[in-house]
Amino acid sequence: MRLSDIAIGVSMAMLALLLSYLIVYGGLGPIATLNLRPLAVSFLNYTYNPWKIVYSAMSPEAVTAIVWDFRGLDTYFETSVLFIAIVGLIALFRGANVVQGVSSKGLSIIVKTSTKLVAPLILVAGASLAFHGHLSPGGGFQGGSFMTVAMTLLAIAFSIEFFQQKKLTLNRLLAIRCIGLLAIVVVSVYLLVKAVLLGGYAYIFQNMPRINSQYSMPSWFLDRPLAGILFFFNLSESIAVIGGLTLGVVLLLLREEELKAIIGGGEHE
Amino acid sequence: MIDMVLASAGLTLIAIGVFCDFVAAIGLIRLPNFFTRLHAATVGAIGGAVVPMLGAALLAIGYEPLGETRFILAGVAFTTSIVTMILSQAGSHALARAAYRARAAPLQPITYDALAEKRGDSSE
Amino acid sequence: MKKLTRFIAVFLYIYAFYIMFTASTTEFSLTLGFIASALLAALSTPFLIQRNLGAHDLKSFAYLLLYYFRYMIIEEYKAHKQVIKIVLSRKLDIKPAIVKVPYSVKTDYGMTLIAGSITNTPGTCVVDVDEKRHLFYVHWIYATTIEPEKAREEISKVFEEYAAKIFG
Amino acid sequence: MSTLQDPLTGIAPLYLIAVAFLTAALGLVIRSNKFFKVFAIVNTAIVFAISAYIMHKVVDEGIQLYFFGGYPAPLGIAYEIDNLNALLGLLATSIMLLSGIYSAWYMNFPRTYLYYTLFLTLLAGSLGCLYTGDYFNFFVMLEVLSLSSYSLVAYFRDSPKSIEAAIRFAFTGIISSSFYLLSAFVAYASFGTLTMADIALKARDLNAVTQFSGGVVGNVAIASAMMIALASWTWTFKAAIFPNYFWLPDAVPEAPTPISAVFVGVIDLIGVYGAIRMFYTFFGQGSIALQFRSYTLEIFQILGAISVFIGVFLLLLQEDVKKFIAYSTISHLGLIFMALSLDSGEGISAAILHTISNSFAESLLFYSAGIAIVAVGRSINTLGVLRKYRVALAGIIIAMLNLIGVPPLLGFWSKYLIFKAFLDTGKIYGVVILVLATGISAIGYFKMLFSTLKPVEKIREDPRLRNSMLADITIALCVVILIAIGALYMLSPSARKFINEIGYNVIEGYKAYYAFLSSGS
Amino acid sequence: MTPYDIILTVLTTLLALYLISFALYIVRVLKGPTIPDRVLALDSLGYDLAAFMLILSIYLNSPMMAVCALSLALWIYALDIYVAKYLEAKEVGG
Amino acid sequence: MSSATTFLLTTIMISFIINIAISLYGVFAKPSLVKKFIALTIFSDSVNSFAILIGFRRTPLGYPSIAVMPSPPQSVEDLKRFVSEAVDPVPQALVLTAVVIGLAVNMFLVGLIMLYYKYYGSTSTRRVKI
Amino acid sequence: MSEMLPVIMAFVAALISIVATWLAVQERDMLIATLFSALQSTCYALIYYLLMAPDIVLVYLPVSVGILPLITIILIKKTERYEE
Repeated sequence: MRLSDIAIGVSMAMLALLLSYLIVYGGLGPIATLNLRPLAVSFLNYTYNPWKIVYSAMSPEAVTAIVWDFRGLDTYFETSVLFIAIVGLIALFRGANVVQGVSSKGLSIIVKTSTKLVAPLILVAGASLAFHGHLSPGGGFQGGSFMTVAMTLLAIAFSIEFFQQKKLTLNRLLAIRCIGLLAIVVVSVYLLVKAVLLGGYAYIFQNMPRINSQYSMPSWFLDRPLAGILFFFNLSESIAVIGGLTLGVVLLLLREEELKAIIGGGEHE
Repeated sequence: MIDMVLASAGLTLIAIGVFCDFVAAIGLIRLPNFFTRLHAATVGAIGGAVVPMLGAALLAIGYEPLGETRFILAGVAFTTSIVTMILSQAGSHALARAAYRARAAPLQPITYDALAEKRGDSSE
Repeated sequence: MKKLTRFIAVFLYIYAFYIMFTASTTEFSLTLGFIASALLAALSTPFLIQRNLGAHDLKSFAYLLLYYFRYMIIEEYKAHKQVIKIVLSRKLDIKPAIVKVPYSVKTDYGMTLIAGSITNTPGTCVVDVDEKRHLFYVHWIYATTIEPEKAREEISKVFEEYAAKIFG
Repeated sequence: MSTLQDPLTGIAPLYLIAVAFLTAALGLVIRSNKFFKVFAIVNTAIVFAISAYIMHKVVDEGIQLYFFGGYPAPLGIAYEIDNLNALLGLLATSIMLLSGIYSAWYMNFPRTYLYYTLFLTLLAGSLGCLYTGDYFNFFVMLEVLSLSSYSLVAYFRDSPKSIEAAIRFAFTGIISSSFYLLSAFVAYASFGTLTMADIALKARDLNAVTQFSGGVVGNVAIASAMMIALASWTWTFKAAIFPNYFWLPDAVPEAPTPISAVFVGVIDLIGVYGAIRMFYTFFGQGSIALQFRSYTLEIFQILGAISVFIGVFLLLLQEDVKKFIAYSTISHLGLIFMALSLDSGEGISAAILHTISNSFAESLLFYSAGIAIVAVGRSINTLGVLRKYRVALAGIIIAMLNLIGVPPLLGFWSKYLIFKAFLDTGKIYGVVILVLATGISAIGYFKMLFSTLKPVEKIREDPRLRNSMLADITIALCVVILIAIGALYMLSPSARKFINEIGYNVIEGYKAYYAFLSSGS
Repeated sequence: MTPYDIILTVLTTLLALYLISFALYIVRVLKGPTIPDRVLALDSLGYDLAAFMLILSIYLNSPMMAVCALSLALWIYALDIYVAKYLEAKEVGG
Repeated sequence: MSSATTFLLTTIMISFIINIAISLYGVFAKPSLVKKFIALTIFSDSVNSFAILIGFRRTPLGYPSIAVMPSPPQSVEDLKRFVSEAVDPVPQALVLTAVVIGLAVNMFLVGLIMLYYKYYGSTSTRRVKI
Repeated sequence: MSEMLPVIMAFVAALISIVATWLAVQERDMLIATLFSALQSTCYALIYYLLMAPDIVLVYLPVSVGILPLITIILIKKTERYEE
């Protein structure tokens, strides 16, 4: 054991002690009391509140309501962080492409068949999570990552060529990602644009009618609440996530030969 | 009445599941090598997971205090059990094959190995 | 027409799963599920089904259900009993071996059904498949025989009968 | 909420991200590099116009608010823009605009749409950090900013060094932003809110109750100390102050030159801004964490001083132009931190003015040296090639004079303000450090200046050298801006008043900052 | 005592019993001499945990949480085939 | 009873802190970049867990319920009952955001480490000064 | 009891997660370290479940048990398995 390791260990122990001190002396507030924080009570009160619609998201699911409506801005940028990571990966491996026919056989036929059978089921389960994001636990990202399971399972069980054969090239995956993201942008400014065109007033990310603005998204579809932008956000987010995460995984799965071909070129200064 | 029947059937299945789990865990500890442990793990996956999932589905239908949403639980439990049945066998097969091919786990003790002649031949 | 029957089969497969999974009969959920299942079915039909479907497939579906119940109750019970006995006995009484088990179904699904059934019954586990020679290599915890045909008799006869009926 | 809020106040970062999405999508269709250059510059210019408009509104009407989704602040996310935010936002966008024009000359490679996507998200991240009024939203924007900057450091993936620098930058960056996240959780747990103004209110008045978030929940004193301790790690990291300074001389040289300029001009600014917000708006004078805060400020003094000396001494040793500029930035950031931790309005004003001067001057150095780097290489001894490029040479000279602090350039006035702030608070050692640092770094600057006299024979064959008009325009613009601000500060009493009031506003004006909390209907 | 109380009591006992087998699985995960052993134990742990979660959602009276079980079952399978692919193939993507 | 629960929950929180310390030790002290990466993922997970525990509560009836209404409320009483039983949704929403951000950063980091290995032939940082 | 049992389970899971983290950091074989981190993630998922956060479980399981081990395994395959 080196001296530096011991020093790091000691300083980490000190950090742990400090943070424990913070907890034990109530820096985080009481743990597990009967009363929630007042802000949380406000959120729970307004998440589905037909009697006070100017503060409400009209979604029975409080977490999704906070994620996509009350704090929609956070989530908008969070999606863009994922987007930046994907673009960064593409920039790292720019020029790389899946080459077909380089000794790929995947796993055994039993695994392939089982995965094949289950993949559509996982996809539809993910879609259901995205559809019901505002009614039950789940949402856009959950649904999208559920669907990504199916894609990664296929990529591993068959091989990455599988996507190439199914005409899901890297560019198309990026296109799917961008379509989803642009749909998010459109939904988030839809009411604002509408209000500007009609000469009224609306907020960015507006969902239900607000104090100064009467415009609103649909809050009910057939026999269940729709929660306006929440549903559309969930839908577009799941599309975006499935495109983006699959693209990222496929990029990381690129073979040695494919990677070797692109690096060491001459793009600097 | 029918509720009680369903609920007790569900509870029984869950109890079977607990027992199978226990056996599977002991088997995983006791059995000598990876390939024999595979069988104990199968007990854990089918008897210990699929059966109690079905039990949970039955119990949920019969257990009134859960309210209307209990059918969601039943549906999810049933679908999960089916998916688990399809996937657990594929998973153990994939692991066994990989362990055998990569020689990642010792094969002993074994009385007869029909695959030995095929070993090293990766023409497939 | 053939394409349509295939599409409908896959669609029903996905949509049935969706309905079971959500377990809700609201119009909202059913409508959206219908759209999603139709889309997914359109995407995955050529990938899932290669052969033509005929009228006998309804019968084979009934067989599948029958098989499921029989399998879950009888076969699993027998196999579990054996392995539980082995695990709980004081001295581990095992005779592990990898034996060849031939099979005769032609389709991938039938083969997967047999292999899955073998693996899912404790005591036997498919280690490898030889598709050319139609052989499973099965790891058997208490091998009573190493003869391929006898092993087939003991391990996979029931599964194969049903697999032949279900997937041809 | 009697008056309607102006959507332009909140749209800038959102718009930039949307444009970035569009850029990536268009990149699949359009192969022309020219299109993306124009596209990026036009959009950056639009955002520059928006930020100028916001600045104008802030000066005219006071603090600007925007409630996203129409939710009043503790319930939703609000943008709160006062003098400080607006000024720094204008600074960030103008440097980004310059860098955008410069990139059009510099980035002459295939697939530039990836570069411009990351460029736009970088600007979005920094603007979001500056404008946001929400403690957690700041974290998200910090990640947008950091991830784009890691990607841009690694953009020249063909050089092993840039990958290594990006890895070091990313690891430390992730840890520092995780600490910030932890502090955000502590803020929520203890103050029961995430809106900055709400925290500021409750840190001063424990019995305050607001409409949606009620009163405080936990032991606020410990929580504030913890927040300060955890977040200070992030500020020192972003601002490249002593224990966390090493990423700057690592990452900056490996990034593309326009991005290096952004690093020293914009990203450091976020650290400075965050520190000011934390120490004067949340936990300012009269707040609960007074004692711990004053300790931390003292520590910041020491850390700033150490950074100054690290900067000036290591600067003398550098052979690499980009590293030279990076260390010079570290020394100036040390000075800025010393000024802002004086706990006086003058100190903050001085820090802000010095940030402006430093950002423009260091960026100008990068823009000018960039031509030499393309032509010959990164060695400091081959700057003589700039004798062919008169504009760049002028840029270097002006920037150096500014950094040394020669009147009547802006650098002189900012150093003078720092000097005065030190004197007024009775910290004589600060004056000594300021003078010493200026003297020592002047040696380095003059060394660099002399190297421009040496003629250079070998010049690379590079298509970019044939037409350096865009680079010249950038440098000229930057020089004009630098001189103009200096002249403005010298000649216009209202500009001087504006700068002097920023510090006062930050310290005393927190009341205006959270006044809206009670005005919500 | 209503029948539902009896059900709840039995469930509590069964849930507590589950923990024993989990502990044994974890012993194998920590001890397992080879990698397939560990994965196998993790595998069984995951499937059982999925069943456990389903039962727990009855116990905690919130049926909507049950979806997590499907997610867990799927991902444990995914972990299986990742490791299998790692051991078997020259490239994970091949 | 309730004090025992509080004690256990506090211990759980301290266990997260211990995990933070251990994983940070792994990030700083271990030379291998892959090990650093694994430790980093554990670190960010532990930071997130912290928040979930903050949102936990007790209810008069015993265990709280999730922050989801089974069906839209019909009256104000429904809403009141929901508020008195549900856990705090805010930390969950924050953690959701943080998890996704962590995933994004980690994916990018893996790409970087891959290229690092391509150039230096090793993932150790002791060879190269770091 | 109805209140205590889940909390006790969460407590046990937290203890196991400490052990798993320690082993993951100490282990020289990266593949095994990945498995330990998967174990730790599973424990965390159980804790989240017991703390009534199904949304987080649904996002955490795919990310931490699914995608992160995958990319770690890819990374190990592409680089080196044993720490020096």
